[in-house]
Amino acid sequence: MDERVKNILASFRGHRSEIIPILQAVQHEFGYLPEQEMKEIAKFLRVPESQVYGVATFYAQFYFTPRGKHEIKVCLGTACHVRGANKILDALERELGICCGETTSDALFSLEKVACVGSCALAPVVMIDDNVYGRLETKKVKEVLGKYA
Amino acid sequence: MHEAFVSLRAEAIRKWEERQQSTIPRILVGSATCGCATGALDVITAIEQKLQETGIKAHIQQVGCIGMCYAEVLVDIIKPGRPRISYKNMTPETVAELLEDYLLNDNPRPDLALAVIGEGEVEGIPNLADEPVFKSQQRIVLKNCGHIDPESIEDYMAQDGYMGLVKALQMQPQEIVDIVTKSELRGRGGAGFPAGRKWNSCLRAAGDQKYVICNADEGDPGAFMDRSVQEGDPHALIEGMTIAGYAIGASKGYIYVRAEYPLAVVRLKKAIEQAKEKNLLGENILGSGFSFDLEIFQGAGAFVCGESTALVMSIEGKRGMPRPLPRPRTTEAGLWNKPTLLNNVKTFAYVPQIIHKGADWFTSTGTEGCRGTAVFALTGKIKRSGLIEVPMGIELGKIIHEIGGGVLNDRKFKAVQTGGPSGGCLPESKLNLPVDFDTLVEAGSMMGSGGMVVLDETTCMVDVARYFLQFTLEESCGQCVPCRLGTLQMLEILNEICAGKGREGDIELLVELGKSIIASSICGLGKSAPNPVLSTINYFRDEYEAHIKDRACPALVCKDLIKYSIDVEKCSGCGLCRKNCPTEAITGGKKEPHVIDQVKCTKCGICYDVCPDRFRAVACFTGKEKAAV
Amino acid sequence: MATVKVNINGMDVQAEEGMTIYEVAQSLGIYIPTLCYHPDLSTFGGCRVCMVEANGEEVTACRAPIKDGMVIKTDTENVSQMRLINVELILTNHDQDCQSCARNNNCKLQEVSAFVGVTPERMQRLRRVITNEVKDISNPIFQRDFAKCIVCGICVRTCEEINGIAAIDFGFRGYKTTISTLGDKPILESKCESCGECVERCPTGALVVKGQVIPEREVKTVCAYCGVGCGLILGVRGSRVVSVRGDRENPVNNGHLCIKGRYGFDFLNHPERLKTPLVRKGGVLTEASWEEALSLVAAKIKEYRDNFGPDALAALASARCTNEDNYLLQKLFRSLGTNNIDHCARL
Amino acid sequence: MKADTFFIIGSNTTETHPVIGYRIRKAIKEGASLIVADPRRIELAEHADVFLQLRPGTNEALLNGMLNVVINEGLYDRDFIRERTEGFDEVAAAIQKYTPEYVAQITGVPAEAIRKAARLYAGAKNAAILYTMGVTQHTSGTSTVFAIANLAMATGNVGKPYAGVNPLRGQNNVQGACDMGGLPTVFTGYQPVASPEIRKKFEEAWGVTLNPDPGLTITEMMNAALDGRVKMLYVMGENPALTEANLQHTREALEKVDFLVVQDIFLTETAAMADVVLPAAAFAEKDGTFVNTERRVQLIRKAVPAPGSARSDWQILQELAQKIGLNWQYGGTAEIFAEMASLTPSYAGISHERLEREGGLQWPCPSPDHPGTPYLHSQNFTRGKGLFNVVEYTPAAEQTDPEYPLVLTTGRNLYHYHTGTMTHRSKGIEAQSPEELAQVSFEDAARLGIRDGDVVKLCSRRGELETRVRVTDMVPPGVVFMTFHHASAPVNILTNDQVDPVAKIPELKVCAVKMEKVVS
Repeated sequence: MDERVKNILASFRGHRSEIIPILQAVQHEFGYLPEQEMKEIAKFLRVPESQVYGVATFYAQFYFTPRGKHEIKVCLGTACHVRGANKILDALERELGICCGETTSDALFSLEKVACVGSCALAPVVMIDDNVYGRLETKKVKEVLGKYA
Repeated sequence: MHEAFVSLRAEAIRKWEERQQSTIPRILVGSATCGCATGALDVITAIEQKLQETGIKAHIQQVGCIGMCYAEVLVDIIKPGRPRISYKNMTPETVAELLEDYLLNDNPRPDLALAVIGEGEVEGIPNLADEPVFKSQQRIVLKNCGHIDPESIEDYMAQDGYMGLVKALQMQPQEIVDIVTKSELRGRGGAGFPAGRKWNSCLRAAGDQKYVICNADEGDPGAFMDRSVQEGDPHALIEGMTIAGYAIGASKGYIYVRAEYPLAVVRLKKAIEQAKEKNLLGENILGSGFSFDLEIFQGAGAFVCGESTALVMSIEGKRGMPRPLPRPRTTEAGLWNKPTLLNNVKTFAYVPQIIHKGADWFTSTGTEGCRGTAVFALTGKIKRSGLIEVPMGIELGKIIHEIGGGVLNDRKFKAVQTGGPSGGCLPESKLNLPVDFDTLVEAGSMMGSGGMVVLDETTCMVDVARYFLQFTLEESCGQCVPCRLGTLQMLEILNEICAGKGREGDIELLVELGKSIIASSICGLGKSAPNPVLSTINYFRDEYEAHIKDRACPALVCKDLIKYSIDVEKCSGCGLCRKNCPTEAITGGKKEPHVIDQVKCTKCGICYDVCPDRFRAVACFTGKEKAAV
Repeated sequence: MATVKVNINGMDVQAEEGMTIYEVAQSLGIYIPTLCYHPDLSTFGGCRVCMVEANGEEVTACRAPIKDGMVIKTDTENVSQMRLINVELILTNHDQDCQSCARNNNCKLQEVSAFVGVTPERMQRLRRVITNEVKDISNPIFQRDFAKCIVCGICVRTCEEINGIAAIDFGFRGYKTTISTLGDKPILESKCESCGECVERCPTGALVVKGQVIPEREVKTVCAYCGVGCGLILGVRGSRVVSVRGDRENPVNNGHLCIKGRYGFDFLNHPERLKTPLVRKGGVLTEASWEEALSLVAAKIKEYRDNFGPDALAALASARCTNEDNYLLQKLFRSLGTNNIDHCARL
Repeated sequence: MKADTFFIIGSNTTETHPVIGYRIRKAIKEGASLIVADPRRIELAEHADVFLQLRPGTNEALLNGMLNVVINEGLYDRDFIRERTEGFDEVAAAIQKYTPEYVAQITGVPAEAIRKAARLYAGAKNAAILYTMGVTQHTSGTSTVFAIANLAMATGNVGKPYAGVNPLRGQNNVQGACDMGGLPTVFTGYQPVASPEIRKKFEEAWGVTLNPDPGLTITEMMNAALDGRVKMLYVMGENPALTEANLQHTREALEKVDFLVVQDIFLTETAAMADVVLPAAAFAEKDGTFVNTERRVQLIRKAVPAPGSARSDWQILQELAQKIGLNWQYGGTAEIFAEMASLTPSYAGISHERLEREGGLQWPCPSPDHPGTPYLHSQNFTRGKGLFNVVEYTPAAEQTDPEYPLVLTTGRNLYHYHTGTMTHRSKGIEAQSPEELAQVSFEDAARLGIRDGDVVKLCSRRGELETRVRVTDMVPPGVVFMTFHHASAPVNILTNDQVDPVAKIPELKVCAVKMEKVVS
């Protein structure tokens, strides 16, 4: 077993209710949920493997393939939508050369949309890692990305 | 128990007073999520730098969101002997300028100021209480937000914090439940279910173990009230939940926080620690014999977990699929089949004040049947977007025009969307509606958790309906047919309508499907998913018809129904549009009129945006070549 | 169990407390359409097709317990409309080439569609949206066709509640909800034991046996594999066994079977089956008549017994033959004067 | 099944008895506890509350260790022991040396786990023990069964529903073959051939004179064949050329025997060696009865005709008997059954007609109005009082040494049945397990430079074979596991034919082997 998973599991009791926190911890460590690790979680919690995967795939937070170094989340909440979030998303797709949900070939950026980051008054909003960029315009997209290149 | 608390409180008040009497200036920076999003952290760095440079001594304090997001970054300065002045839209540059002018040279810079907060007058700066944005507001839940340091339990205690809990611990559980019942508090999660009834049923439910859960899984797009409370006044939530725990006989509580709210988690964790340290939470609270533990459960991104049974499933480590009826009430068999009290963040946050000040105090605000205040996240095409708290029963128009300052860019108001994906759109004719739980439902929308999105003439109502449907479709748990496939079917139809492929009879079909989905879905998510479609059909049927019959999008939003072209008369050949076009669809020589190749054009609208105002040569058309704006 | 009175479609009836509306209706022979209910499994309530009106409210018959005095209507206008739309919605997301489907005429979805009154005219108004076109043919015995899957979860519940394996679960959510293994891998790479319990219960053509042949008659018998002794019902077509299903009336297995019992029958028709006696001639096993073979054996037996005594003979009975076979074998050899009889009980 | 605790020892139930496996898993999901004792981390171990991964061949020690805890912690059922059993005190005294710590040294199972298992088992309301060949295929098999009985009796878990000691029979009609007198010492219903009265009954019914001396067991037959005492062997539906321990020896015996007759449905490895092969009908092609592991007699029915001129085994035997000069005139299986039942008290109340009408019946069923007996020993044990037997741990007959450092243990998998006569010829099943994959631990694989899927050579003191391996955490270091399903890797070439002195079962579960990678 991967030492990292071993350490994570050591801090839990093995109750089924811990499944989501464990998945979160493993994803935090690995950046996504590798299959082998999900199997270990299943064994640890004595939950069928299929159900670990069933839970993981239910929640939007979890990924099953490696992610880019920086995660770009384009908020498509209502306020952002009516204030042109789709244009921002289009611009990001053009700029990065990937579609929403994908990762750049240099593994620097992953691009995805989220339902709402709760910064509606600043719409349209984009989150890169933990930083929120409000009142974004298509023109500024390049500049914002530049900070992470 | 009293004595211990009395001295804690006295100490907190002493410190608070001391700070008010501070001999050096205090600088408060709004640094909740929205503040940070507009650069609050850069502003703080600039302040620190400036202070160091100039040698000015001052306290810098981060505070929660006061709700005036349109004015972020907000910096408040309290100079000894002066009132508190709030400055809007601060940048590292302007803040440096301000510090120099005000702190060194005593020029309060009315030009940068938003308002004076609290007592006192400064020439040229209005008092916030008199400002349209504020004068109709009444703050109960948000009273501490932006005023206290959310990371300081003493700040909270200095504002009567934990007085409600102390009082509650001296009462019988039934007495507390009776006060909540008498206050007529209705749950703020959306449906407005009477809180007292829920508490009572939980108190009466038999069970060795009971749970209190706070639903902080604020998933509605366009809503962030709960986040602001958690970030700006976390102790109010903790106190409310602890009172609830005592009242129903629970020893354990969970706060189910959205994964997307990292700052809220940090603040809550800190607040829980502090409360435990002061014995206001945890084992044998203030020697009363009552123990209550709180745990934070981070959601993992599923809107449907806002539904109570799905939320419970999620905590239990399962897929968040709501349990179909018939099933026992959550108050009787909730988490691990134990009696569970589940309320929204704001519902719990009201409780300490209701206990402290009494039921009558609460019922004195609001309307018959809907007591207290409503908190809205006012966003969209509105001048002053932000978080507002108003008494129940306030006129809808007043919120939009007085508090919100009207439609952005002075465009024409079209509709206001409330209740998020479960709600609906209300047209201008409804602006005189007194807003509360029941009136909104009657008008075909709902309060929901409090999102209020203003839409103007450039918003396509079919597109808005489609937007919400797309959202519920993706957030459906997938368990029941009407929600899983019905919303998909409705969306397919709307997509075709927006693409100009709508068919005769589609509107009736949407209504038929919508009604069946509402009637036969398992949970509230499915039962309300068609609302945005049905309410837009109800109030804006002509827009649907324009799409289907005329193949036109009057708001010029639906890409397949619009066309950009350049007016040869007006084009000066500046080349700006050509340079900015991402698909090289525009051609034309210098100083010659440019032309858009309609095949290459993706209708991104950049040419329209960049064409200088003095030319306005790019125009957008729809339908039978009808140009607009 | 207390008895309660309910009124179904205007008829006053008595039923046992604790029964669901569906169970009561079924006991009265009243058909309520459903797609996700299975009597062996816990209820799910997802198909929303068994809706009925009870005391003026629409409820799912499969989950709602009856209450004393309940007035139930199984065919109101509202109920019919909801059922119809929900079935239509399923059909928009379902491969509709029924003729080529292994489940044709044995399909719960067809049955329910006909009952609720789906018509081509109504279907034409709707848009076709197949959300999942994956076909998993990894298992040599059965295939999974997701274009026919209605996400009723019967297979998921079967695998967990009947077999206890839970090799599959719901995966993803919303319209992307599917039945998945860990990593959404082909079923053969999962913990699936190919017991076929899910295939047996699938209401549509989403799970079907490869190369299925429909039997013309059935014969009840007992499994010839392990010592559990499960009841089988063999499906016969012509003179071949073409299918096996579990005998639900047999208390040993209540209809449940494992991979061997359910799918391990085609050895019967294997070309290598012995069809004629063989006698070793010149070192080679050569086809012979029964008369020749048995005469030889009888002669040899008598020869050895007469020359070396009965204990020069020995026989192995069989843990796989019938009692009657074994009884005769030991009777034969004991009658010849030897107790040299044993079998592989120990292996 | 409503037992609240299952103790499964030496049984890979979910693979060998899958439908019972379903019920165990279901019971566990509904709250039952599970103790699993097995050298391998079998699937059920994943569901277990306590998993006792013991060294192969140490069952007795483990069971004694558990009984030690039960007795020394006062967890035994005083009333049951006083009223229903005898010999407890001797066992209680003898068990003293089997402390959990001592047993841990022998078995490799931590002492604490032994205590936990004992407390769980003894604390249950209804605890059922399930075992199969993992218990019996040892030179100490019989005494291990005694040890199991001691544990069950000490805790009062005998003679009531949902409890007891449940040996699961491996083949569909093992029980029936034994019941029918397919054993060297007994007639039907375990009536001893040595008893003059019994013999007299059968002599009168059959019209022959019967031999009073017990016959040979299969292992003894092979030895007798090798030394020329047995000249002629008649094999009905068995495949000893693949199933017997120390195959080389068996094959030599089969070669040696003068005249070999095999009656079967395929040309098995044994049939291929025969002088005469008689084609038999398979289960779906004939009538009769099977007896399952619960002693339930059930009817099987002919669904289709047998291929070619193949016939039911009983028909072949009847014709042969007639040719030998016996006047057998059975009109069908019901008649045969009736004759048998008339001579067998425990079957006396059963008939085809009744089975057809009522479904399966569990013997003893002494009269036509008797409902059958779902569980034994409810009032009394067969001998009156249940006898505790002192059991001492004896190591397996063959131990590892520097030359043969690994323990080979054998068993089955889910997909195949026995030597695969039927399952290898079922397409869908064969495709799931087409070849032997000997299970090797990660540690041993690493030490020997073996990777998953490699081919290795395994040698024991008796023979050698080549097989592909699966590297897995199912087996602990030092243990190799193989099935006996695949003729291409016939594991019994390696196994030890030392037998249990009482039951005469060979020690298929333990032998010493060495392993090396085959470089292709």
